Amino acid sequence: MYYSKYREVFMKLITAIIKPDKVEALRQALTGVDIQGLTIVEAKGYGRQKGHTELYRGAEYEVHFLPKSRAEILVDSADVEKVITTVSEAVKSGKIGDGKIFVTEVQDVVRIRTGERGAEAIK
Amino acid sequence: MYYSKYREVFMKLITAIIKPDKVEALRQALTGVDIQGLTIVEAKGYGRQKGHTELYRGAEYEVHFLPKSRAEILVDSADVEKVITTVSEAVKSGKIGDGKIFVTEVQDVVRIRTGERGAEAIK
Amino acid sequence: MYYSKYREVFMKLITAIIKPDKVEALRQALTGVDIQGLTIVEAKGYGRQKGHTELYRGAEYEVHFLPKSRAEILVDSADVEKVITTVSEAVKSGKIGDGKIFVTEVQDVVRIRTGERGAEAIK
Amino acid sequence: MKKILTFLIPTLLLSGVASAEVSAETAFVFNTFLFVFSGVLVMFMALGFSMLEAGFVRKKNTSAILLKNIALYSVAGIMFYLIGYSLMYVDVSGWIGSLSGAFYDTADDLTVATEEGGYSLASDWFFQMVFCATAISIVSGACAERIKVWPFIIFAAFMTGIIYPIYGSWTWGGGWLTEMGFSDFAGSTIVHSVGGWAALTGCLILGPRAGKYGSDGKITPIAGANMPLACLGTFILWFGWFGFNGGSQLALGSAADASAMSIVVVNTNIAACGGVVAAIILSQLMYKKIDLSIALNGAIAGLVAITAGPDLSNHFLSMIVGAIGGILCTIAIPMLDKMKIDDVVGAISAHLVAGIWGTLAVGIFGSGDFLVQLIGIVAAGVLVVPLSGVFFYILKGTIGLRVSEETEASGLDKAELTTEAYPEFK
Amino acid sequence: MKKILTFLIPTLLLSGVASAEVSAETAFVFNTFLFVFSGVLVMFMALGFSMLEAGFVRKKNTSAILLKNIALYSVAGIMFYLIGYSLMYVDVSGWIGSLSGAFYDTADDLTVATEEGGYSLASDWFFQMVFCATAISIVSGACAERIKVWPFIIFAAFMTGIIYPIYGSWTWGGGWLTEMGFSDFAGSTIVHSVGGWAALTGCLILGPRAGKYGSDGKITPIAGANMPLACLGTFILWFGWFGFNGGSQLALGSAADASAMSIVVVNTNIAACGGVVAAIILSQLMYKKIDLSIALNGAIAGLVAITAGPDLSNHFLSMIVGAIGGILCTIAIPMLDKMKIDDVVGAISAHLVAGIWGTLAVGIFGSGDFLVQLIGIVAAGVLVVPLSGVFFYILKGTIGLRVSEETEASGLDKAELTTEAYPEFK
Amino acid sequence: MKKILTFLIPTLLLSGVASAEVSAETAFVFNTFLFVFSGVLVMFMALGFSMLEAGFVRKKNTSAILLKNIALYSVAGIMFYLIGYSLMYVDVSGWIGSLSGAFYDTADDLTVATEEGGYSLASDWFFQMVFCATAISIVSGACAERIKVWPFIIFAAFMTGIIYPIYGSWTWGGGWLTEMGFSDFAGSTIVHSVGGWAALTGCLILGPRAGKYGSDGKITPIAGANMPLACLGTFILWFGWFGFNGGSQLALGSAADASAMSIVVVNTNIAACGGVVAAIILSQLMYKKIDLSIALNGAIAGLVAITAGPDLSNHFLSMIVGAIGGILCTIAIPMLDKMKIDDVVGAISAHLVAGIWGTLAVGIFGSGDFLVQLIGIVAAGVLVVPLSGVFFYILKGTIGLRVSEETEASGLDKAELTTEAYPEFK
Ligand SMILES: Nc1ncnc2c1ncn2[C@@H]1O[C@H](COP(=O)(O)OP(=O)(O)O)[C@@H](O)[C@H]1O
Ligand SMILES: Nc1ncnc2c1ncn2[C@@H]1O[C@H](COP(=O)(O)OP(=O)(O)O)[C@@H](O)[C@H]1O
Ligand SMILES: Nc1ncnc2c1ncn2[C@@H]1O[C@H](COP(=O)(O)OP(=O)(O)O)[C@@H](O)[C@H]1O
Repeated sequence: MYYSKYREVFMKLITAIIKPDKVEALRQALTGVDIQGLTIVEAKGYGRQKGHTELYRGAEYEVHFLPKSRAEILVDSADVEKVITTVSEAVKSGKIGDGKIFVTEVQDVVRIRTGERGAEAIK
Repeated sequence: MYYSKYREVFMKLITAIIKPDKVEALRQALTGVDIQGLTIVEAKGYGRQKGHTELYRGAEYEVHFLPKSRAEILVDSADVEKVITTVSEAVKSGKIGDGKIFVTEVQDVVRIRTGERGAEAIK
Repeated sequence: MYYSKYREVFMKLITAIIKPDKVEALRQALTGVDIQGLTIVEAKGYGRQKGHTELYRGAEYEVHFLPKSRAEILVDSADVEKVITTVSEAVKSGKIGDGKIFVTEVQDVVRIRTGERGAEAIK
Repeated sequence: MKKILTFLIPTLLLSGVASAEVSAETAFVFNTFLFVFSGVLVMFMALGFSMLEAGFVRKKNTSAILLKNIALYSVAGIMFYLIGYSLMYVDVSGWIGSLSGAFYDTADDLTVATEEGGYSLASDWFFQMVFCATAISIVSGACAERIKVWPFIIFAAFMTGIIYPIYGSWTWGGGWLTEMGFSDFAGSTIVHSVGGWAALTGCLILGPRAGKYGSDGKITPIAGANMPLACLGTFILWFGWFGFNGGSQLALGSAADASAMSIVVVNTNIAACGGVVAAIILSQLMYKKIDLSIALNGAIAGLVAITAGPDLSNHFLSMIVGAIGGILCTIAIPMLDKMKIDDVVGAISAHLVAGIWGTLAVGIFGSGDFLVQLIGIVAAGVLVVPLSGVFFYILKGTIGLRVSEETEASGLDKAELTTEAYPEFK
Repeated sequence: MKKILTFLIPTLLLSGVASAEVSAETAFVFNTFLFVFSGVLVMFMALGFSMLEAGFVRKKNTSAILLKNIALYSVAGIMFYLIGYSLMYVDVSGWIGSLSGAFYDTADDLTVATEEGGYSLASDWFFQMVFCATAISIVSGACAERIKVWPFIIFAAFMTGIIYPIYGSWTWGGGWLTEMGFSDFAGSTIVHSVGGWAALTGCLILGPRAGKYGSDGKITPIAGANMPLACLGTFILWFGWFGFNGGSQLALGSAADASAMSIVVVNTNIAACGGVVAAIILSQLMYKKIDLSIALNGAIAGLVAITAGPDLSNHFLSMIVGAIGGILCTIAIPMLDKMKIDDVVGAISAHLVAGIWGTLAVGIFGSGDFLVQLIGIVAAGVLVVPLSGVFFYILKGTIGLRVSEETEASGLDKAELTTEAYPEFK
Repeated sequence: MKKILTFLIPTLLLSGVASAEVSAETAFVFNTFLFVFSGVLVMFMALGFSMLEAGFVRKKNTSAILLKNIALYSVAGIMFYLIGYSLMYVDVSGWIGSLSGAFYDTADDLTVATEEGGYSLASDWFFQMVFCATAISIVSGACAERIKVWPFIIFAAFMTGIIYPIYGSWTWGGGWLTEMGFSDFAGSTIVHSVGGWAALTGCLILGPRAGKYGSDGKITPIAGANMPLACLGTFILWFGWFGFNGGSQLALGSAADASAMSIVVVNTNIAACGGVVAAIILSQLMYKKIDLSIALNGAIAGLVAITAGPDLSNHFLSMIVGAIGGILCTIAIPMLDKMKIDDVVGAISAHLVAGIWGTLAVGIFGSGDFLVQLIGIVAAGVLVVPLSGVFFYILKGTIGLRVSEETEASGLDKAELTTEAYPEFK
């Protein structure tokens, strides 16, 4: 059984599924509120925004998935609402497919270089 | 041992590591049980299925990682078992390397477009 | 509604953001401590390590993101500290950008092939 | 470069003085060089096919299609040397040649009289060989992504050693079709339809790629992985076609020949232009968007169409012949899909359909007789389909023809070759 | 290969006996073949441009640029046939030709007298056509990633049917610039600057790509997606340029012509070498690192620069002309960026700037008069900029010229074509 | 195209009348055009090497290898002009030429007598230069992914200005090896082995790429990133080789020459076919799967092997010579790995090993003396290894030869160039 010293949980992981062309806006917005780290992964998403029909050599086919970027931001619990607001504002277009943000609990963080643990590791 | 009787958390994140050629089957199966959203990332996996030995220009080498797809599905807690069953059935071949499903708690979800929060955001 | 006080969780997900050229070292180190599974995704990261300025056709531009690999390891809770240490040692160079490890709670794991659940599924 | 033409002012016609003016040996050099030059261009078409096909398959089957292409060209070079050339051209009885010319001694290379249109036998051999290789190139693309590597290589040996040379002997070898007056300048039928028939046969016997046609009649297109390669291949083919058609003038030893070759080159080019423009406009009309892959096929179809008669005296007509080729090809592509014939690169539409059209066009606009042209076209199908079909079935029944489902899913590169095409590109 | 030269030992000079030694008809064949051979090489440059441009754009616009390239070449082939050639060469009044030579009958192909430098009209037509296509190729690259497909194709028709032929009639057609003594051997101005002026006009009217220039003057470079393709294209252009310049000797029917053509080929090559080396050194000095894309542009700039006078008798001078071309191009690239002129492939720097330099160089080192050269250069700009500008504005005001913001963000391939270039590559 | 051969019926032999029939000036034009045509094909091989090497390296080193290739060709063009050609061909003492021919005046271009096999000096210069560039192309591939860009460029200048010309003067320049009777038609040794020796020396001094050879003797193969590019490069080389070998007939001014060139072309082609087929079969036997990269090397090895004696009168023998080349190459690749010699593209196996074999083969099947051939081969090694070795060490001791560990890990493109090859492809 793993019990972190930091079991009262001071950190959250905020994951945002956004449109790929919003990554740079996201980064700038986060820097603006002093969040200095994130990790991006290319993804493809399926949701209400339903893809579209394409034609190739005369045959119709459906493209179900759309390109998305998946951003992860480790934050201090205190910053969660701030980050949600910042991310939402930075990437929102009001059109379907803007994406989701979800929050999960993080029990510990390690900065590999220094061995720092917990909230220290993301300062 | 999954019996979270704790019900203040209404959402879960189901992550499935599957074979890449099962993505379309997964999407169709989820649509069949009315789950209308998922996010896919290309991955490579290492597990019991041990990769294989290849020859290139006469030299042997081991390929340790195999291509996998990583699917994330945000669901209402009530749907967890249904989704686990649906995913399992859709992607199972019975052969080693079929992959894993794991469940984590989600504390909040935001639909960026509307600002809806919680379970509303994934309806 | 952010607090899960439910603590009988036996598995953890350890996520490590590392430099891409450390993936093979990571795999070998984990095998060495008998952890026989991981999933890798290509990522790009932004943190203290600030990217750099490039010149292309005479124009300067900033590269903000650096290539990273994102490794996920499902472990028994008992193995968390061992894995953190192993991963840290395997990938640490002491230079900025070595990356982060973070730990989250997992409520259930399924091995798709057999239907095994919980800690059994990652044995 | 300064060019002031005294255009269209008729002066002394050359034809009368021509043979007196170019010495026999000079003509020998010209003719020989034409074969070498054109042969080298046509050889380059092997690369054109390789790249076109590598662009149209999925990443996981790319190394396999490249290997098939370099192998087929190599096998063609050897088989046409060992038996093909001789079967096609030496002691042709009307229905087939003999093996008496195999292993010919290059000491005889200069023995063809130079008084009248002499040329080096070796240069001619080279030129004929690269045509033979073209025919089998057509098959590899159509059958891609599912035919096993070794059976394909064996089929290539049979095609270049036996099938192509037999039909060739009926036509260019001087056999019964030539005697009947069949006219196919550079091989719309002899090369392209023959290849196309074999491709069609292969596609039918192999069946479509997994997942392409749903049981409900729904078609799931499988997009080619790399359009720049497909475009590269198409332009290389176009480039090589100047040798294919231009060299088929077979002589450069007089002003009349040089002029005729130039006209062939211009017609070849403008037919391809017509094919491209027609395919672009038609794809826009049919699909509301331009389909690049169809535009590329249109170029090939235009080229194939003009190949039977690039000696038309009217360039405008050549443009029309090419444009109709492009249109037929554009229409044939979805039709084949409806018939569940899965041709990965559009080879049947571009080579067989346009090849038939081009051969008929010689009977309409050119010097050919329509009925004879039709007989020649049918003869190709009647010869090639059963011969290649039986051979494919023999392969199927013995070493197997199609890869396993798992191999198809994971790709031929991993299963049959050691080398993935793009190991680093995710 | 054994080569023992009796080097530099003057023997009998040929010039006296030349015309007596090559028969008129043999010369006709040589001249005609030179046009065909060179024309085929220049045709291949269409592929060079396609690949170069496909390498310099982003993945999402790759199919569109490929389509534009194969379309422009096809349209050029048709328009130059229907009207361009005739406007440029037939009954040139001094300011423009006529349409009387359109649809010429190939029956007249042999009618140009063979006594003096005869050649097949068809071969000449082919050679002239591929030059016309080159001019419009230059435009497609500069305006890439934002110009709509159909308006571009329509502009290509106007450029190859009207703009290029008019300027061509002033020069190679024998019009007023030729009478004044303007000297442009293979078209530094006639092809490359003309294309470059149209490219510049297009870039100005279209405006830069979204995101390239910040309001604060900051430039965000947009890197090309595929350097191997860009390098492939560059080498193909270099290869084709031997036909471009070598063929512009326009005759191969005597030892003097053959020798002159060889000198042209050597100068062409060494100028490109000079352009590359200069661009590499300069980019290293300016940026502390070598810029491959600039080295590739350097090759083109060297080639463009020598094109006006590749008949220089001094190879060393040719190297210098090419090197200066490479330097000017390397300097022009960031300067254009500072002026917010967004040229995706460096076409303006490599074709217009180096083309102007090369044309002037003929007035400095070669046989041309500096002032006349300047007049020719200015005349090109004065003709092409307004003509193409008005036409672009008409397109803009009617069917629109530039894609929408959304299309630009998501890529032209998805919006205007059915085919993504690399559907499987993430 | 209609072809009815009066095959194998000996008629009047030409050789007697040949010189009388082609006028001296016509022969001059033919010879000159052969050099230009072949030289252009060989120039294209620079692209072949670029693409082959770009396919065999990893993505992160792709721009660097492209830059090296365009730079080496440019440097070769300049150095061979400034000193190489003169050292190789002018006033050759037996051991080296002089600098007296540098900066030759093109006014003398026509001065070689036309009575007997005349040709333009410029055309010959061009043809010789592209051979010189080929030799250094071989080095870039072998030493890829770790040699610094600038030291490589400097080495290229030394190789093309000094090393290659010295050995060239011993052989084609008429020096002591030629006098001894050494026979190397188009340069199996003179170009390919010389390049191969320098490549071997470079690989030994540089050491292998990081991670390739484990301390436990385990080899970790490093797969090339892009097989279509490797295949493209191979086919372009094959295409260019028709100029390499065909042009090395050095004359086209008679029927005998044209015939001989044709035979060379056929032998060149069939040797490559043999090399491919042998490599495919052998890789299947050795590894249970076909290795595409080895098949591609097999084509090159077959071509290199036939290069010393492509004038064999027996095509079958040529096929065997090529096949043995392919086999030796296939065996040499893993052997070099066992010796921890890390040759990124297989250049040593394909150029040095097959080059030695081909040169010996002339002593076995052809006109050469086995012992003399051996002396020539050894002489190449004895000259090139120390000369290039010393020069590499000087570079190593001064500006450094190998990139740092970090640069090697992150890729040369980022460290030494501004341009990544595929910035958008993850
Ligand atoms: N239930 C879900 N689980 C995981 N990812 C989802 C889910 N629903 C949506 N997504 C992700 O969010 C993206 C946007 O969602 P979508 O429903 O299309 O638009 P919106 O968020 O504007 O309602 C999807 O493409 C997908 O990547
Ligand atoms: N402990 C683990 N942590 C993270 N991912 C794992 C773990 N074990 C397996 N995986 C992922 O699941 C995939 C399949 O697992 P594997 O053990 O090969 O087969 P199976 O699930 O059938 O037993 C692996 O390739 C890897 O991506
Ligand atoms: N707050 C964060 N949230 C998510 N990922 C982060 C965060 N901070 C850093 N990272 C990831 O870790 C990588 C390394 O972090 P960085 O701050 O550059 O160096 P270090 O971990 O050595 O301090 C980053 O490139 C990024 O991918």
